[in-house]
Amino acid sequence: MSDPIPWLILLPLLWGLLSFLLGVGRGGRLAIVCLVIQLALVALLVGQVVAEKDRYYAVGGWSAPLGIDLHVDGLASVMLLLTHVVILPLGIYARSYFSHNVEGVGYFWPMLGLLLAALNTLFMSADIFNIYVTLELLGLAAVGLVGTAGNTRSILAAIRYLLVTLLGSGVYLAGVALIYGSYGSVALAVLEPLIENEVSVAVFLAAILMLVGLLLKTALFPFHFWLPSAHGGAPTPVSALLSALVIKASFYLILRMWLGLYAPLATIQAAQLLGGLGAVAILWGSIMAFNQTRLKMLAAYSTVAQIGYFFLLFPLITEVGSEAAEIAMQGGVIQLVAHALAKAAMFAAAGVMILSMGKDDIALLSGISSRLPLTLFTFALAGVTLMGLPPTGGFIAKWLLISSAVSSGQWGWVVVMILGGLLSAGYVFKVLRQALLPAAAEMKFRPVNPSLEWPAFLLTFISLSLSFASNNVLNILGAG
Amino acid sequence: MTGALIYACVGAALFVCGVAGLILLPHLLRKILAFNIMGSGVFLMLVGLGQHDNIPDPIPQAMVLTGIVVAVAATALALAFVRRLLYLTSKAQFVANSKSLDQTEEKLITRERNKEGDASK
Amino acid sequence: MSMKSLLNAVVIFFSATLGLTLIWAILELPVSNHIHLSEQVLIQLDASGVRHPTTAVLLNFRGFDTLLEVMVLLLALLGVLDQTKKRKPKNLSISIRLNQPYLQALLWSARVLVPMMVLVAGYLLGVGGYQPGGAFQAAAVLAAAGVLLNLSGLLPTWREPSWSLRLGFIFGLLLFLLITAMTLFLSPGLLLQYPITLAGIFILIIEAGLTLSLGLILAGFFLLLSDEVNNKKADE
Amino acid sequence: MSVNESLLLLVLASSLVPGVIIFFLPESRIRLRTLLNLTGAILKLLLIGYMLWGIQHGQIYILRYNLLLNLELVLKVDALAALFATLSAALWLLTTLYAVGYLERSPHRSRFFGFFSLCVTATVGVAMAGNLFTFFIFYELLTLSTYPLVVHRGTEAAIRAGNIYLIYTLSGGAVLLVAIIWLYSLLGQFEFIYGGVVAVLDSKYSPQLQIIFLLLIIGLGVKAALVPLHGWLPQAMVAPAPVSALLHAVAVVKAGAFGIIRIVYEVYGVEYLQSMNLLIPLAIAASITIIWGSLRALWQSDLKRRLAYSTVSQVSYIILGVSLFSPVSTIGGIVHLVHQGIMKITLFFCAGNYAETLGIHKISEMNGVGWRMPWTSIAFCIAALGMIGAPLTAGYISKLYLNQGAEIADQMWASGVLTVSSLFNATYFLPIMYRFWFKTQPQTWVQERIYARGRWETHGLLLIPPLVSAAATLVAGIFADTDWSPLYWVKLIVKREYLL
Repeated sequence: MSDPIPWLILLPLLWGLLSFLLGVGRGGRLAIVCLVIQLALVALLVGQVVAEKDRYYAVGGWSAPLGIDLHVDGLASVMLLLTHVVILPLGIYARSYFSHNVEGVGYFWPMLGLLLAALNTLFMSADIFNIYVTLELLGLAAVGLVGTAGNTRSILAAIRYLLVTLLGSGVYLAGVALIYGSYGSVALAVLEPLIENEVSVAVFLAAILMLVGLLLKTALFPFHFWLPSAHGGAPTPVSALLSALVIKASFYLILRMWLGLYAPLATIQAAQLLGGLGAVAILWGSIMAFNQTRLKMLAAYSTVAQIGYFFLLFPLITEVGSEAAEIAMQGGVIQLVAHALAKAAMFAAAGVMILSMGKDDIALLSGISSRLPLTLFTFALAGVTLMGLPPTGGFIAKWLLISSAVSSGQWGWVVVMILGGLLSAGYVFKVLRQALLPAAAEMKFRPVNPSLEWPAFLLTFISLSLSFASNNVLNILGAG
Repeated sequence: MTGALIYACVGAALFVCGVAGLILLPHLLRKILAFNIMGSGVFLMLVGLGQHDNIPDPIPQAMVLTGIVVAVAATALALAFVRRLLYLTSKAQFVANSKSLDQTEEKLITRERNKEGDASK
Repeated sequence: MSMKSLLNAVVIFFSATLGLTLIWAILELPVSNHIHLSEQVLIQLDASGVRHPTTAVLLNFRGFDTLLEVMVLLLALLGVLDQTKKRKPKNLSISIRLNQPYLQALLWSARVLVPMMVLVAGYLLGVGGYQPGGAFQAAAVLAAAGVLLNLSGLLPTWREPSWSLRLGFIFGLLLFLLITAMTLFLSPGLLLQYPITLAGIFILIIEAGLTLSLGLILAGFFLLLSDEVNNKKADE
Repeated sequence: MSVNESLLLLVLASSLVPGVIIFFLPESRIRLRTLLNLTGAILKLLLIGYMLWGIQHGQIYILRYNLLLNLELVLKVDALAALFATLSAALWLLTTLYAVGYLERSPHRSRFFGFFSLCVTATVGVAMAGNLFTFFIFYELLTLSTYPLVVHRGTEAAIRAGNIYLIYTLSGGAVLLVAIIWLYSLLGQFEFIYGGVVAVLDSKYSPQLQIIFLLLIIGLGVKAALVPLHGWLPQAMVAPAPVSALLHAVAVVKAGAFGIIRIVYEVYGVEYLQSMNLLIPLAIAASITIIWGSLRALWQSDLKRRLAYSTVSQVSYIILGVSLFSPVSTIGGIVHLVHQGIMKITLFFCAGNYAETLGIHKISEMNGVGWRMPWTSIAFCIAALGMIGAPLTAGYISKLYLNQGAEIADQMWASGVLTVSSLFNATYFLPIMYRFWFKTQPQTWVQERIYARGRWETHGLLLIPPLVSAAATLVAGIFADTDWSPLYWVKLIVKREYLL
């Protein structure tokens, strides 16, 4: 009863169902109340993890391998906390956004509830088949949300996204089948000790299949093709949600399996390959972002580039000294957190500006600096986080990552990270520059409700405070 | 090689056929069918691989049941999208360039406006 | 064009390689260091509340998967609803026209078959405890009955679902969820841990609720997307 | 948190808080905005003044915040920090007054003053940073908060200048970041200490340390406008006059120079650099910059651009001073940090006055302007003479010490560089002065403003700041020997830096 773990799964499902009962577009207030409760639950859970190390939870009382285990360690705690910290302001934002009634809200709230349940379960699950189910739940919720706008662009994006996510989970499931065939279990706790350096073809293949499936969902170059249309074409609160959190879920799984289940197979070559793809993603995403004329597409391509940045983590944690690996891990996690907050804020701010301009066009931004100073400030600060400049969490992450790369002598990745930061400055300043220009005479800005501006600002504010509280995040991370 | 492994091998073959079809076939309905073939292949693999000692293993069977339900759900969602797309663009394929997309969008908006105008009369 | 055929070739090559490797891997599979879960299932079967091992896995040992899986179905329904909401009725050129004698045959078979299908569904639900069957199978049959009724024009296509229909959609899911939540308050207090004495009855309640709701949802996939069947006069 | 610790935060907050509030003020709240600005500026000056007094009386101002396990934010006010902070704070006050008058009728004032305050916060942060990590944070903050000021006018030229500014400073920042992280990975955590910290490392690290030093100088050299990294500075002159005055004559370029001082004396240690033969290359780079900047200044027809190239040249005096390995030249270099700031800001104020009052930007348009705007022109002439190094001005003191230092260090070529540069200075300033007073006024000026016909030659708020700073130029020169002059303070610093 007093344990927060089951409630983190049941509560979002419950309010999801209830808001469906309430009808189309309803349920926002219920959702926000429940999100507050969930945030408290997560805080409680994180407190427990910090106090008493990892938490295991045997669902149904049948522990692995018969039943399904949940496992909350430091990394999972950070992700859970991050999810709820991001989603609460976004929820408030979404309520206000949909009240402006620009794009159909549809069944946004029920889908959000189910999506959140999927995320929470995914972060905690220690069972690769259960993870498959959460991946499907997450994927379908995300696709459904993308489709709520209902115009051609978003339907096309949704179909493409759906097919990719199904392909991804299908391939993942094939890997699960091979693992079950090899070991007769799908529980991580059972499997981890069984996988050794020398594995059978089946297990090796399973690792590759699961990795590819998750990479498809994470949209690492060259699997990124579906992302810009899906993230750029969805209603703004959905874009923010997808870029900030949904992408992170599959990345989290890759990281988790890299460090845990498949650690014996995680060779330096594989790490270099992932890092190399990440480097290409940074380059390609940044250039494409720079060439966009629409604000949301720019932010979406920026996500492509930032995903590349995450994958630079792998060469830094594989077969290097334990100290360098630990620093890199810390940097990588802060990078995840900072990016989630910043990207959510960036999309939210972009949404406010688009509402005010009436059209998604960067060229129309001139003069917005005096109309929406707070929103522009939000956007700018989010951009600074992406560039990895002080005083943001992005900077702390970059500092740690570069420190680790320097101390393990991987200078190539140092150069990539530095270039990545500079390239992101290119597209962020493209927007800021336009916004600082004097307004065109014929431009009319529509007034915007402050309840849209403030949640977006809150997200960047949290991201800013993160740079001063990174120690706390790392404490949680280290608790596992 | 036990009999159960034949199912797994056939499953593997179906799986790769599905994957290739999902990537290569242009028509969306075919893509959806390919996805279902892929799914069936995986389910066969799961059941076939689970049956090591020729005793039916209930765990993969339950998993496959779960998987089938998920596949049904995904198929339904995909079909709903495709029908919507068919209504919007009269095509069940991806539209390649975004310019033509904008044009169809505008056409659609005028069409809906005209309809509303008709209705109000 | 050559680009495209190149892509085709590459994809086919990769798929073929993957297929062959998969088959190779399957044939090479070691039989050792294998955990025999099916034995554990049989050992614990008595504590599960049902007698059929697959049902035990589905609703007890791995009941958590099932809880999430029915939510996947609901999600698909939400997506479908979102897409039909914006659809103007009768905007598709496809329409089903039936000649009078065939229509009569369809109507007749629907009237005869649907009650039988409902019976079969009830049977499947009941036997789930000890032999193949259960909520999903029953729900599929129920949904098929709905599709048949719709095709024969006896049941109208669903538009924006009413409050009661929405309740029907989620009734079983909500029931499942509430029972799950209830387990947290019962004696062992773990999520989805049924007290041994109550496990059987809990599972039956859940299955019954799911049969109804999943039947509605599955039928909804068809009934929400289908066009109005014009069965009054074929020549109209 | 002790009183001294909170003082440090207060110093930062005194410009940060007004800045943030100002962002959200509507354009029309002129009085409140001015009040906030002036309160902040005066408060900051008072706080720093109090700390100056405290340092002389042996108080220690240091604040540490543990950001990560091995990463501390350190704010520290030592004698050197106090010098730069005082300069920034005093000139901020002057420039704020000036800017209030200058921007009286222009749009986006809230944005302007908001970022202006942020810049000052960043500059003071640079001054007070107690380790390289903290230094870097404020250094980059300075880059970010000056960008909107550079593009403030929103014209084609401003946008282009902004792009160039960003490319230069962000790349420089990136190089600096790599160098700092590298240094951290060798040394662990460290703070600025008199005499430097790297000497503790084994000699096998010397090649690495040499590369790091090069990277550090490149990174800082962008802002300090070392040739060939100076390209952004003349471009950035499209910004409004107060921006050019404070930021490009004082804050930004000095942040670079100040960083180099910290690196040379308190990270590497001047003895260590000398033993590694790293000082001479730095001195040569500075000399090339001095000559090149002066040369280019000769060819500029636009007054502000000529001043910009003059800045390029003059900032490297500081670097030359610190790289000559003699306490006396160090005194000359560091005191020039202050003197050049005062003199250059005067010149920019005056250039702004001409542009704002009479609409003249080109030197060729300035015939007889001395009789039309006598006060502005007198201020200009005092500062220009100071730049040349005429006796009784602050510039004389700097050059005196630099020359002596070069002699003591037995680097007579440096003294030659200074002489050549002074000659160039004279060549590009004296003709302007000649034009001011000995050419006849034109019938009409390019674009004369209404208030130019008032009681004063121009807006009162535009006139006071240059007069004050021109007076300061004289005072710092004439009373250099008293124990409240910048020179006295710098001698105190140098005594500590050389561990004398």
